[in-house]
This record gives sequence, structure tokens and C-alpha cells, in this order.
Amino acid sequence: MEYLVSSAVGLLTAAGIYLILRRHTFPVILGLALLSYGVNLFIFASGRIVVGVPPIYVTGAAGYADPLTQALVLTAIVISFGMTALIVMVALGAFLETGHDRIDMPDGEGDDQ
Amino acid sequence: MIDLALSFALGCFGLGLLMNLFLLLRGPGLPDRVLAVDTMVINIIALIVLYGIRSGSGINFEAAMLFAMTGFVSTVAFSKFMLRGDVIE
Amino acid sequence: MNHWIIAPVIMPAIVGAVMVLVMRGNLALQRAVGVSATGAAVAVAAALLWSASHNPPQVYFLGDWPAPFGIVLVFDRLAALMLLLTATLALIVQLYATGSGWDARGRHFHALWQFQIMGLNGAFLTGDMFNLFVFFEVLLIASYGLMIHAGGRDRLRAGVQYVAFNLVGSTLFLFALATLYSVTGTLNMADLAVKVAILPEGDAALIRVAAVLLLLVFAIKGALVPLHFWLPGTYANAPGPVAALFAIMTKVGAYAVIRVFTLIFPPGTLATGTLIADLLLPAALVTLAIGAIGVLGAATLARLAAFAAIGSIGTLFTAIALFTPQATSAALYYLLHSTLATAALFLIADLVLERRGTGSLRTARSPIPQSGLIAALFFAAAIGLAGMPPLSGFIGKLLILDAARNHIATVWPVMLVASLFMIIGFAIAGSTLFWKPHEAVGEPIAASALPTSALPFIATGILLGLLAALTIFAGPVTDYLTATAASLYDPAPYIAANALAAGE
Amino acid sequence: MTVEILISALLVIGGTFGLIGSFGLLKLNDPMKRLHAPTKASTVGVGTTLVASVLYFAIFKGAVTWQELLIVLFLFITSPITANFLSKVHLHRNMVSADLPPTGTSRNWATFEPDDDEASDGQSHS
Amino acid sequence: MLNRLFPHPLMTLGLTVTWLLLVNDLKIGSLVLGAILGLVIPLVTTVYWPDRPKIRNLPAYLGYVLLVMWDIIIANIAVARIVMFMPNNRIRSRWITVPLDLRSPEAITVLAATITLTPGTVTADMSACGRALLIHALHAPDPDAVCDQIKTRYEARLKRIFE
Amino acid sequence: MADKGLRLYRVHTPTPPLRQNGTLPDMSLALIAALPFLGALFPGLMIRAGRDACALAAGSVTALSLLLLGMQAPAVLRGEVIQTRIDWLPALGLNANFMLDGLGLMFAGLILGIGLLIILYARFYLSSRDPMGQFYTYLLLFQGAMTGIVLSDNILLLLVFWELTSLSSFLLIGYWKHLPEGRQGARMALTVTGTGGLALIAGMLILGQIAGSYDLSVILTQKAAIQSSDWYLPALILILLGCFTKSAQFPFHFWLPHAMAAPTPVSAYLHSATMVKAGIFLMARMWPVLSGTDAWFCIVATTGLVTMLLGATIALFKDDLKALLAFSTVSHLGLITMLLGIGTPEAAVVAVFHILNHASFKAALFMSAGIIDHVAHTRDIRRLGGLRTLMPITFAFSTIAALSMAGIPPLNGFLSKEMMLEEASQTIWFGNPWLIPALATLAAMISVGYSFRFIGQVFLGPPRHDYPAPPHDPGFGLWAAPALLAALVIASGLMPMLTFGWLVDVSASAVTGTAITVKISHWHGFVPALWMSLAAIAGGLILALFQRPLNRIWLALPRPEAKPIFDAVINMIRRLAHTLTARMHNGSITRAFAIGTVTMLAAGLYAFASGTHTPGTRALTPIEPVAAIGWVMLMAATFAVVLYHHNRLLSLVLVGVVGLIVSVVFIYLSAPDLALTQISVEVVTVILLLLALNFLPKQTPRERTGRRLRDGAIAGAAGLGAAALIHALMLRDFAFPTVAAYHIANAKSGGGGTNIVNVILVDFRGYDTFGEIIVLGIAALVIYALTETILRGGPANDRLLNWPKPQGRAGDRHPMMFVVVARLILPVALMVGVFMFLRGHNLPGGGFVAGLVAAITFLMQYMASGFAWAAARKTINYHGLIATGVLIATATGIGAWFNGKPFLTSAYTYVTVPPLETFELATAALFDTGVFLTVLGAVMLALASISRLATRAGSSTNTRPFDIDPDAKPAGKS
Ligand code: NA
Ligand code: NA
Repeated sequence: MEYLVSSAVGLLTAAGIYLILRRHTFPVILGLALLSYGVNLFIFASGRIVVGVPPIYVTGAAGYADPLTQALVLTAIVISFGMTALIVMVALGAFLETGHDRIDMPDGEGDDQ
Repeated sequence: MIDLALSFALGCFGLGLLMNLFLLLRGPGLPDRVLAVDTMVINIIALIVLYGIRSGSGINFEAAMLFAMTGFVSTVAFSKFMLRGDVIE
Repeated sequence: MNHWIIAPVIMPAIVGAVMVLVMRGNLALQRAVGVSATGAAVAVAAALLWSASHNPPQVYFLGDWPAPFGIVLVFDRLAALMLLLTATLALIVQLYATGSGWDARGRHFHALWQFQIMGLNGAFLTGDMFNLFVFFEVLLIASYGLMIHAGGRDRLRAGVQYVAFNLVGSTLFLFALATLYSVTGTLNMADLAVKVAILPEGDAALIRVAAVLLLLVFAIKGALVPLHFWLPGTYANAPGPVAALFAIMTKVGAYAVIRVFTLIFPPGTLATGTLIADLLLPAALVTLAIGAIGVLGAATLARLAAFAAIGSIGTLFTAIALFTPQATSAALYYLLHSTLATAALFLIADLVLERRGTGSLRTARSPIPQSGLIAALFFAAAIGLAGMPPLSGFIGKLLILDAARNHIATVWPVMLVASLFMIIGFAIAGSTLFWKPHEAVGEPIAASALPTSALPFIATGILLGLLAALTIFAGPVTDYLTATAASLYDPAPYIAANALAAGE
Repeated sequence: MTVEILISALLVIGGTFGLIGSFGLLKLNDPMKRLHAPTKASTVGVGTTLVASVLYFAIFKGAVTWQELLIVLFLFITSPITANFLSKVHLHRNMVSADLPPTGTSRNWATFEPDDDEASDGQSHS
Repeated sequence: MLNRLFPHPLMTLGLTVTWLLLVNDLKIGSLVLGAILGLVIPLVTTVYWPDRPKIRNLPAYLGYVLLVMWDIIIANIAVARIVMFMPNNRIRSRWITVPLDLRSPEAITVLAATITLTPGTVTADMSACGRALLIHALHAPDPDAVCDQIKTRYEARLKRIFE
Repeated sequence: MADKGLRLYRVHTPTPPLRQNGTLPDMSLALIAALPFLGALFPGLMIRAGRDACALAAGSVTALSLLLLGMQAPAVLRGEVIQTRIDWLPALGLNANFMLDGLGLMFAGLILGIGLLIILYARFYLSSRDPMGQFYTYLLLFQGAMTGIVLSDNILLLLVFWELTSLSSFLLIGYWKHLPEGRQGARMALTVTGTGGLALIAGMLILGQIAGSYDLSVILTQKAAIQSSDWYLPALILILLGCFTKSAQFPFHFWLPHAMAAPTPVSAYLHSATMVKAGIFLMARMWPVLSGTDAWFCIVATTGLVTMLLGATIALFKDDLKALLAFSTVSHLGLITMLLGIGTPEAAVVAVFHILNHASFKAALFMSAGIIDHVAHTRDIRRLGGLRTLMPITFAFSTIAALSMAGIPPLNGFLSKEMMLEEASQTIWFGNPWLIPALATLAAMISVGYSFRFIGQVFLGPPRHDYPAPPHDPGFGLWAAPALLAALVIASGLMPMLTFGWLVDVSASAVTGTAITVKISHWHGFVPALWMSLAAIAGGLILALFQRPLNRIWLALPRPEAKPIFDAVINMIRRLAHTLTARMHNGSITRAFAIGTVTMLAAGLYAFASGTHTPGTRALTPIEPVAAIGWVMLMAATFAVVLYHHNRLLSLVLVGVVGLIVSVVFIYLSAPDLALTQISVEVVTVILLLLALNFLPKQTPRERTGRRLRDGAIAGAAGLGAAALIHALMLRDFAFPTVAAYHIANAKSGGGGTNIVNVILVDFRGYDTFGEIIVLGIAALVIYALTETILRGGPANDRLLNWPKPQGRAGDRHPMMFVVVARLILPVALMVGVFMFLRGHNLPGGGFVAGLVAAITFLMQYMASGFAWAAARKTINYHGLIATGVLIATATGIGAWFNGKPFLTSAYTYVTVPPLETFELATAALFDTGVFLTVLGAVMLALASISRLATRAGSSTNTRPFDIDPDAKPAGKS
């Protein structure tokens, strides 16, 4: 399992980064989403992988998946959801202002007014 | 016997998932791919239930319910987008 | 248990929520309530500062769970200092925003302002690494809202970049935290301090990765080269008062570096050794150089201000990277100074831009209304940022140089030459903006078109006055800071206050 | 034993139908044909499996779990809508009105009706 | 009085049952809570369902449900055979127009859903006036028979139930 | 040493007595320096009261300062050193410590005395259009800074004042804002002196660290320690850089003439009498500890000599009166520098004496040049001449001052020049006994030349008739100050001992650190200096007479012009800076991401590689076939996202699949809460993105292959890094027992719930959740605010208004079947939401998931019947939901206070109300209600806001739930 999880984290991260390196906002946003899947799995796995244990408290359970990392992932999911919603809207606003959705601003300086 | 049947069913739905994946990647049309995803959700629900039987716990059934609901909503949303562009109009 | 410790977090949260609930449509009420609330935050922070200077670190056990199992707030001298700085800056800049009418150019300005304060305060108070992440996000998302307040092409485009970059930063933070937890099994800072110190040798490499990733996260927040690219566009395009408030945002990174790398990974730790300082010092010096070069080469006022901010960050992190009590004390002094000075510069830049229409430093324009007054303010802010006397920048610079006496060959030349570049850059900018109007082209801007409020000038004046006060009262201030720095390098009371419980 | 056989049979049937549904997706060569496979076979496949689960828990675990019924109900209610939407997409993207039989009414098939922003009761708000 | 208390009796009942299915027990507490929710939720959601139809003939409705369930099983066997054993080039797909006598949106929807769930047919579209359904039949050598079966087997029954 | 100087008597008193009055610090010294600063406020405030009031205020302040200084003078003259110590920043050693000794007294007197005269002069010099308040403010600031320098007993304090002089002189030089020369001159002066100032900071800090104190009175006792330190030479060079730039020594002399764009009172004050002498002062101040080494002699004496010669030569050929005087100043400063550099006490005494003399005659000359400029409207020597008769008064005092500058007896300039020549004649430069005497004589000769030229070409000769304005003597106010100075020139020339002798005594004593009594006389016999002096006067006369032909040669010679070089250098640096900055910060966030990623990788790799790592020993978890299938799907879908990312809709579908599979992974790994949250968040995100994609381009353009490969490499490396890291982590045991064990053990007993994750979320770490819902709330508020902003007007709004009518859309906006089913699902799904909420504490679910389920349910309704229709059915106040949610959560937390517990302390109890079963009541549920409301409100507000954009873009809103009406008359189109 560990190999599967770590390779999945790796590919999600790589794909996320690759898309983040694109020059348009839409793929960048998708890249951020993939990256956040990657990191969520990463956090989850950082509590170590267990299979077939009860997800809730029962007496005499053999063990549990680390509940703390789960809680952390939950928080991370929620926050990244809010962030994604926000960047989508900002990107849309920028697109409506300019008529294109390139993420780079060609103007380093001088014409930024 | 049930275990055997369970494994069989698991295998079927698992194989089904791989077939869905193939259609998802092959297409050719977007509706096909959306259909593949929709079917994928159904197969996943089946897998969740089968695992529930195997582990003797129905704790994930609500998750399955939510999968069904969200799968439906996203299929409709994608379709609506392809039809109209605006999902909520 | 002292419930006042959490007041800086929940007070703005309540005020922000109430604003959204019942005064959405009433700007006047929002202004009154917002300013009063921030004023109250200043009062609370001042009282807390007094408390901190007379008490050892105090811990607030949220949910009444013992550390390290629940989340704790740890209130000490450093936290108190940051709280007071935040509240003061927020209040002054809020006055500016109100007086200049910026707050009326979009919705929810004052609510976002409160949430911004809440996020900052939460980050300064927390004694839990993951909670630090959460409050980073709170302060970031509020800052996104403020950054794009009032909209506009460039602002939104820069906003996308700002948000995107910080989202990557947040992801990195999560990677770092997971690594940290995965090695030590805890998130409480005091507990981490204890555990990292006694970590088995074989875990060193992984904990070093965690430490470095954290450093990078904070470097993004602090805009350290080469992770600073988000700053120029953001600061140059943010609304003036927001850019001014953002002066504290980079300091969150600085705060976090100071906190984490004196408490959890102090220089003497076996696992990390001098790793952090080795990476931080060169980065800080390069940041300083790039800031100074940017000031010298700036073609617009906004960029000038942004690079001045970068330069001040470089200076600040240079001091931090020395990781000695003396240097940290100097760093804290410079932190106070540079926050106020950067904010003042952004407010003044806004005053100019609102009147001049363009921030170009290449072309002359018609004289602007209130030119003399604004020129004087600009001159003062420039003095502050370039580190010239009589304002506190000079003292800060001397403190840092003095603390860096073992780095004369590296720190000194960079700092001094950077100062020179900034002096020249500011001189050119100031003389172009305020001395060149006679050969100018373009329509003069009618004074009547501007808001008549004196508040913007008063607010800017107060900021500069604070720089002067920081100079005059440098003695008492450094006394406090010296004690603060000393407490940072002797974390035992901090850890003891957490009353760490044994497992299970 | 009988129930065990029953449950096993349901599971086998469910798995088989599920697989057939997914297989049909690949085998059938036209988008409209493909639509038939999952809306029927998969729905029944998963439905049968769920019924097996209800029985299993009721009999072997002594705990009746009814949520499966809700899931089945939900899938049965929604799959015609899914099919409807995907058909409309197919009609919209790949076909023209002339390919279809007439409606036998005065109006065309809804998908091919001209954009009704102004035509119907819509009010443009701008 | 009873009407005022239970403005949507069928729905309240349905929701209460749903609640019991969800919580998976039959305790009094669950029943009470389920009933409360069954009362409140229709009140909250009724605005989204104006002109809620009345089911006039509940036994007929239940009979219809059983009929359709049976047909679904049969349909699936049929479709499975086509999918598994019939070469693509021999599958004779057709578009079929089914003129409607039903007028209630709910009834039409039930009919359309039935068509999709039963033998080899999918409801693909509806005429813009709502008087005809467009059906795609997977393998229908005799399209008229399909149309007739729909009209007689399902539509007639639905007309009795809803109208 | 003593036998060399005929005029020098040395009295050895090892340490001058310090005077500190009583226990209270004597504030008077601080007050002398502070008064001008305080006074700087007045002119600005008084300007409304008139120019006289303004000048009077400035003058009074200066006079008061001078008076205070005078009151201290007797003690200083007695040989005491007065000190004032005020602690300012003891931690650094920066304290407001002042001291007044002879040197300080002389300089302070010079600064304040000439300052007073300048204030008088400026009152009449400045035109009515000039903002006089500003002028006096700047002038007083400068005066205070100068006074501070000479009174400081703390070198850090001295640095403060030093930099202040640079700043205030910047303001004064640029005072005439309309003159580009003023602007450029001010910048040049600031740049050069600023550079020196920074070097000085470094030098002084090093010096202080060698000496162990930043107090001058301590440092001055540390000669041995300082001169034997390894850091002596760097410190010396840095300090001298500061001095040379300030005092315009070669090669930094070029800024001074350009600073002459300032109004003449400024030139007279700053550039002859005071500021340029700050460097001289500092060399004199540090003379006891820095001088006497070879390095000192080589650098200082040589620089002084070169400057003296060069300055004089240039002055000879300048046609602008002020430029002539400026270079003459450069030359005289060189002279003084050379004297200090020689390093003997005798030379130092002469230096001190010449400082006084030069200040007196040069200030008078500057004022004179100002008067001529003022009345004749030109300072060009070529356009002047014959003013002797037209301006007799000006002629008189100008000539006296000029003759003193030339060193003509019996004026004071003569006295110090002779003494200088005498010292020069005894100085051996690198074994060469005649080089310095010869060059000094040559410089003196040129000095005579330009002085005579000044007199001859300005005043002598016949009056002309082509002056730009008719010259005449100015009013008394304008000539009073220079005349007074001219009188001083004569007086000190005739009676040097009476006028300056006592001052030279004490200040020379201070410089050399030994008590000195000088004797100044006009005749010393036939010493070499006499011959040198005579040669200089004769040669100078010839130079003056043949200036015009020499000028032609001068003009023909190639001379490097400092200003263009300086400008070119500065411009080049600026352009370089600009280019570098612009190239680096070109607005490409993409590149920033690439750089950032590489940085993270490199830093992480370095950190790992430089630490010890023992691989983990945990057993691998076996792989089940289903897991393998999930893995294949996840990998394939992720890869497909990248592969198909140009097709945005498809890539969105694929991202949805990735999210779906991640949710399943969570279920598989026993984390159902995560799965619930992930899948519900997923669908809302997808819908948001679809709403946005409706406006955005549907395709992403392809990028260059090279770029893609580069990005692929970076991304691949990052992926490998993340994978390797998590793999290394998963395979080892925790170094310590984790805190999660406590959560597991206490969830039920302490938190009252069996869903450990939920108990962590609402209890153990409820504070995180508190922050998290605020994040969500803010996100929605920002989205709403931005929508409002866009719709308020501007390009975005215009774009929406002109949005092209979509082509090729399908008909049937709200398919009837979907509407009917959505209506049916709504109540059931809401019930599911409530269920998820209620069971969350014990089973997977909770407020967050419930909120999302409710939101999705409403969303479905909106998708089915349109936003407008659904919203018209029921107006839900989304803002209110968010705020109420946050407030409920906060109030729940605060509620614990009343129980004497900290924020967010939970409480739960089991309640039995017959006939119901026992159930649990927990504050956590209340908190979760806050979560629920916030989530619901936030999601709905966000979606509602974005939907409004489509409405603005011309989407119509419907008043009926669906467009098909089967019940309508079948009469064709409606
Ligand atoms: Na479906
Ligand atoms: Na929760």
C-alpha cells in the first residue's frame, strides 16, 4: 500500500505543479486542486497507513487510522475549498476586466498604471 | 459461499471500474466520458456496499448515499454546461 | 485563566460577523464600529503588553484540554508586542482608509479589516503549529479580499497572482506540518521544542526537511528572495491603505521564523544545527540587495514603495538570521520600525497617486494639491526607510550593524551599500515627484475633486510620529525588546507554562 | 443455508449485471446505444447488490440497515434524468432535427427549439 | 384541523419513514424526531413545489410500482443479452415518437422515467410543448409495438393514478 | 618636535579636568544643539506673521544658542571639558552625550556666529516669492545638526547629526525647486556625502568596537589599542571616506561646485563656513587617536595636497563667481586637510587657525558674490568689471576678504598661509624634502592668482554699460554681514592673539590632546616661509595678469568634467538597476512558481542530504486488488488531466474523477469523514468552476515544447520529492507516542462522541474549526464583494453587458423531468443533511458535511429551475447565515467562560425525557450548528454571486419553474 500511496502523492504533486506552471489561470486552478489532493493524501499518510480498522471509536478495536491527521486533512480540505472558490472568482474577474486569462502580467514596471 | 460470491461481485465491479476508466480516457465524445464517470460512481457505490458486507459494517453507507447524490449533481451539471453553458440560469 | 488572552482573536471575529449581519448597508455605522473596535483592540493589546512585561509566558488552554493534546494560546512578550503593533497599525491605517474614502469603493471593507486583524492576532498568539496554519489562512483570505477591494484590471490580475502564489505556499505549509507531525507525533510548539531536542539521530534528516520547508513557507510570507516575486505586483496594485496594512503581513513571516527557529529549532539543536541560519542569512542579504536595487531602479512610485518594503524585509531577516539575543532584539526593533515606516510610505504613495494620477517617476506632472505637505511626509518616510536619522530606521540599522559585528565582511557592506542605493533612489523619486512640477505637462488636478478629510494626513502623520517616538524612546523600547529576545533564547518558561502532560 | 444461497445469488447477479453495464459501455458503438447499458444494467446491478446487503445485515448481523434501500431508490429516481440529460447532449452536439422522427405536434423537440431567452417568458435583466 | 397540522400528509409520512430508514432504528425518540422533521421540511420546501399533485389512487400507484419493478428485471435481462451477444451491426436502434395524453408534469416524468428503466428504451427528449416524448430504442425491429406498449401498459395506468 | 616651531609653547597637563555639575546632568550642551531643532518649528509657523518675524525668530534662536555657548566659554578657556550625559539607548551605546572642549567651542562658535550673520543676510537676499519659512526651517535644522556634530561626545550620536547635515543640506541645495541644477546638485551632494556617511558609520562602529565604547571621551584615550588593532586601517579608510566626501577632498571634490546652485546664503554657510568643515572637524577630532601613523600621513596629507592644488587651479579658470569661490574653498579645505595630515601638533595648530580665517573671509566673499548676483543679475566674471565705482561698499569689503584669501599681509589669511608654508617646508614626503614645499608654494601662488583675478575682473577697470541690470550697493541689511566679517578679517589680521589666539589655543589643545599656547605674529624673520610667500604673491600677480591667455590653454586641455561622468555613472547604475529589477520582476508568476519549486526542492534536498537518516522499519501494508484498481484509476485520471488540460471542460471532468477516487481512497483507508467532506466539496467546486468556465475560453493554448519539457522536469522532480518524503515517513515509526493516542482514548469519555475525528474537530481542535469556518465565510464575502464591484461598472461590467449572445445553445433551459425529480429529492436530501448533522458526533458526518449537503440540495433546485425562480420563492439571507453561524460558534465558545472554563470548552449531558430514550445534549452540537450555518451560507452566497454575472451578461431569468407547459393549449408557439 505504501508504494501506491507515495506514488499517488508524487504524481498528484507533479501533475499539480506542472499545471501550476501553465500560463493561464484555468489550468493553474486545476493544478492547485490536484496539488491539494496530493497534500491531503500526504497529510493523511503522515499518520501512517492502516487498512480495515474501524473508523469510529469502538471498545476493543485493534487500532484506528490516525484521527488527528484526518482532522487536519478535513480542515485542509475546507480551507482549500474556500480558497479555490475565491481564486476562481478573482480569476474570472480578471478575465472579465482584460478579456484574456493569462496569468502572467507582461508589465514588469513602467506601464503599471 | 457468500465470501466467494462477494469476491466475485467485487471482481466484477472492480473490472467494471477499469472499463469505465478506459471509456473515460478513450471517449471519444465528452458525453461518453461523463457517462463513464456516472457509471463509475454507481460501481463505486456497489464496491462500498460490498466492502460493507465483507467488513460487517454499514458505516460507509451514508458515504455511498452522498456519492450517489453528488454523482448525479455533477453529471447534470456537466450536461447542463454542454447544453446551455450556464449551469444555473 | 486570563480570558483576555483570547480577546484579540474573538473580538474582531464578533465585530466582523455583526457587521456582516446587521450593518451591511450602512457604511457610516461600519466605520464607527470598525474604528471603535480597532481602538478597543489597541487598548486591549496595550494592557496585554503591560501584563506580558510583568509576567512569565501565560498559556490559554482552549477547550480546557491539556497541552499538547488540545490547542493552546501562548501569550508572551513577543506575542504581546506583535498584537500591539498590529492593532496600532490597523487603527491608523483604518483611519486613513476611512478618511480617503477607500473603504467606500467596494463592499465589506471593514468586516474584512476585522477578520484580517483576527487572523493576524491568532497567528501571533497560537502555540500550535497547525493552528498557525489555520490562522495564516484566515489572515491570507482576508488579505485577498482587501487586496482586490475596489477591483480594477491590474488589481485583479495581481490579485490572481497573489492568491495563487500563497495557495502554493499554504500547500507547502501543509507538507511541512505533516512531515513535522509524522516524525514527532505532536503539533504543540512547546512539545515540539522538547521532542525535537531529544530526537533520535536517525530522524535528523527528515526533521531537517520539515524545518527547511517551514522556513520556506515563512519566507514566502515574508517575501524573501527567491520567494518574493508575489510582493511587487501585490503591493503596487493593492489599494493604498491595504498595502499599508500589508506591511504587517510580511512581518508574520518574520514572527514565525523568530518563534519557530528560536523555540523548536533553536541554533544549538543537534538535529538542525546552523542549517536555518546558513540558508537564511544569504537569502536575507540578497533580498536586501534586490530591494535596494529595486528602489534605485524604480520607475513608478508604487514599485519604489514595494521594493523599499522588500529591502526592509531583507534587513529584518538579516538580523533574524544572526540568531543571537542581541541580534534578535535588534530585529524586533527594526520590525517595529519597518512596519510603521513601510505603511507610512504606502499611505503617502497613495496620497500622491490619488492626486497625481500617475506614479511615474520618469515624467513630470503638474503640481499636486497639498504638494508641500505631502513632500514633507514623503521625505520623512523616505528617511525612515532609507535608515537615515533622525527616525528609527537609523537606530535600527545601527543596532543590526552592531549585532552583526562578527559578519563585518558580509552583512555590513550589503547593508550600507543598500542604504546608499535607497537614499539615492528616494532622492531621485522625491525630487521628481515634488520638485519638478514646473516643467510639467498635463492638467493639474483640482483639489476640489479630492476628499476633503484631514484624516489621511493625520493618519500618515501619526505613523511618522510613531517613528519619531520609537527613536526618542529607543531606550525603553529596546529594554523591552532585549528582555523579549532573552526570553526567546531561554524557552524553559515558555515550555513550562504549557504544563505538558504525559501521553494517553 | 437458503438465505446464504439467496444472498450469494443476488451478489453474483448484481456483479454480473454491473459488469455487463460497464462492458456495454465499451462494446456498443454509438453514444445513444451506450446510454442504455449503464442506466439499466448498472442500476440493477447495484440495486441487487444493495438488496443482498440488506438481507445480509438483517440475517447475519441482526442489524437491519435500511440505508441501502434509500440508495437504490435514489439511483432509480435519478438514472432516467441522467439518461435524459446525456441524450439531450448527444442530440445537441451530434444530431440535427431532421435526423429524428417528427414530434407529431406543432413544436419541435425541446432540445432543438431555438434559444428561448426572448421567446418564452424570460425577462432580460441587465 | 388535521389538514392544518399535516398540510402534506403523504410527504410527512414518507419523510418520517425515510428518517427511520436513515437512523436505522424504531425507537420512540427517532419516531418523534422523524415526525417533527417530516412536518417541518415540507413546510420549508413547499414553495419550491407549487401545484403539488395529488395521488388519487394509492393502490393503483403501488400496483404500478410493482409492475415497473418486474419490467425492469425483464428489461435488464433483455438488454444484457443484446449487450453480450448481439454484434453491433445487428443491433437495430431506432428513434420513436410517443405522443402523450398525460398533462401533469409529475405524471409525464414518471412515465419518462419508466420508459428509461424498462426494456431497451431511453427517454431522450420531449417536444417543446410537452405533448410528445422522444424515445431511443436500443433494439426495436418493430417501433410501433414499442410505442403501443408504452401507451397501454404505462401511460393509461398513470392517467388513472394522477388525473 | 618643540624645537621646530618658534611660535609654539607646549604645556603638559595630561588630562584636562572634566566638569560635571552636581548630580543632575547639565543639560546646557544638549540645549545648545537642541535649540536650533526646536527653533526650526518657528519659521514655518511664523511665516504668516511676516518675513521679518520669521527671520527674527530664526535669529533669536541662534542668538540664544550662541549665548548659551558663550556662557560655557570661560570654563572651556580655563581648560575644562564640559560634558552632558543623557542616556538614550544604552543597550547600543548610543547616548545623548555631549562634550564641549576647545575644538567644539571654536566650531560651535563658528557655526552659530556665521549662522546668525547668514540669517540676517538671507532675510534681505531672498525674494518675496521664495518661501522663507521653509528656508529658515531647513537652515536651522542644518545649524542644529552641525552644532550637534561638534558637540557630540558619542560617535553614534555624531553619526546621527552627520547624516542630518546631509539631509538638511539636500533640502537647502534643492531649495529653488524650479532649477534643474538645484535638483541635480542636491542629489549629487546627497549621493556623495551619503556614500561617505555610510562609510563613516562602518568606520565609527569598528572604531567603537576596538575601543569598547562609542563615547569619544573614552575612544580618545585608546590610541594604542586603536592603532595596534588589525581593524585600524579599515576603520581609518572608512572614516576618512566620510571626512573626504563631506569636505570635498579629491576625488570627491566635484559635488561642491554643483551644490552652488543653492541660494547664496546656503553656499556661504554650508559650502564655505560650516558643512564642508565637518570632515575637517572630524579629522581634527579623531586626530589624537588616528594620526601619527604612516597610513594617516600618506592618505591625508597627500589627499590634502592634491586637493589644494587641483582646487586652486580650477578656481583660476572659473568664470562663475560662485564656482570660483567654490573651487577656492576646495583648495583651502585641501590645505587644512594637508596640515592635519602632516600629523605634527604644529601643523594641527595651523590647521585650526586657518579654519577660522578661511571661514571669515570666504563667507564674506560668498555673500559678496551673492550681492553682485542680486543687483547685477549675473555672476559671470566676463560680464562684470568696473564695479569699484558703482558699488564702493561692496568693493571695499570684498577686496579685503579677497586679499586675505590671497594671503596678503597683514590680513588673517596671510598669517595662516605663512604658517602653513612654514610647516610645509619642514615636511618630507616619501623621502623627498622639496616636493611638498614646492607644491604648497605653487598652490599658494595660484590662490593669489585667482584672488587677484576676482578683484581685478569684477571691480577694477572701467564701468561697463552692458550689465544685465544696473549694479549698485545694496541696502544695509544685505551688506552688514559681509562687512562685519571683513572687519573681523582685518581685526584678526592685525591683532591675531587678541582676536583668535585664545580660541586657537584651546582648540589646538583639544585637537592635539595636549595643552598648547600659540604665539602668532607677522614677522618671523627670514624663514623659508617668507620666501615662499613672496614667490607666491609675485607669481600670483603674473597669473592674474595672464589669466586670459592661460585660460585659452586651459580650455584647450582635455579636462574630465565631473558632472557628466557622475551623471553617466549614476544613470548607468540606475539603468542597470532598472533593467535588473524589471527583468527579474517581469510580472511572470509562472516563472516565480518555477523558481519557487526549484528552491523548495533544492533546499529540501540539501536539508535531507546534510542530516542523518536511518531508514524506517515498519512492515509494508499488503496491497489488495481493489486498492490496485483504485491506484490505476487515480494515476490514470491524474495523468489524463495533464494530458488533456487544453480541453478545459474535459480536464474539469477528469479532476472531478480524481477527487472522486481520492474520496474512495479515504473510505478504503478508514476515513469516512474525509470521504464525505471531499466528495461534497468536490461537486460544489466543479459547479463553481463550470460557472466560471461559462465565461472563460474553453481551450488553453498549447505552449512551446521546450517549456513543457522544462516544466515537466521541474514538476517531475517535485513529485519525486514529495513521494520520497512521504515514503520515508510512512515506513518509520513515530519517534514518540503521538498525541492522537490521547484523542482516541478521550474522545468518548472526555468529548462525549465516538467519532474521534469529529470530536477532534469540534472539541480537541475546535479552535481550528472556528478559524476554518471563518475562512469559508470570508471567501464568500470576498466573492460577493468582488461581484458587486464588477457589476458596479467598469470594463468588466461593459464586457458583460456586451457579452455576445451565445450561439448554438440547446433549447429547454429547465428540462421538466429534472425539475420534477429535483422537487422530489429536495425534502429527502434535506433530511439526509439533518441526519448527517445529528449523527456527526458519533458517526461520520457533522456540521460541515451537513451544510454542504443542504447547499448541494438547494443547488440542485437552482440548477433545475434557475436561480431567479428559486430565489424568488424564498429569499434566504446568505450574509445572515454566515454571520449567524460564526456568532453561534463564537457564542458557544464564550459560553464556557460562564462555567469558569476557557473558550470552546465543551460540555455534554445525557437527558431523559419520557417517553423518549435518553439522548445526548452537547455544546459541541451547538458549535456544529454554527459550522453548518456558515458553510451553507458561504456556499450559497458564492454561487449566487457568480450567477449574477451571467444575469448581467444577458441570461434571462425565468418566472416559471420550467419552460414546457403540457397543459397549455396546443396552439403552436406561444
Ligand atoms: Na445515475
Ligand atoms: Na465539523
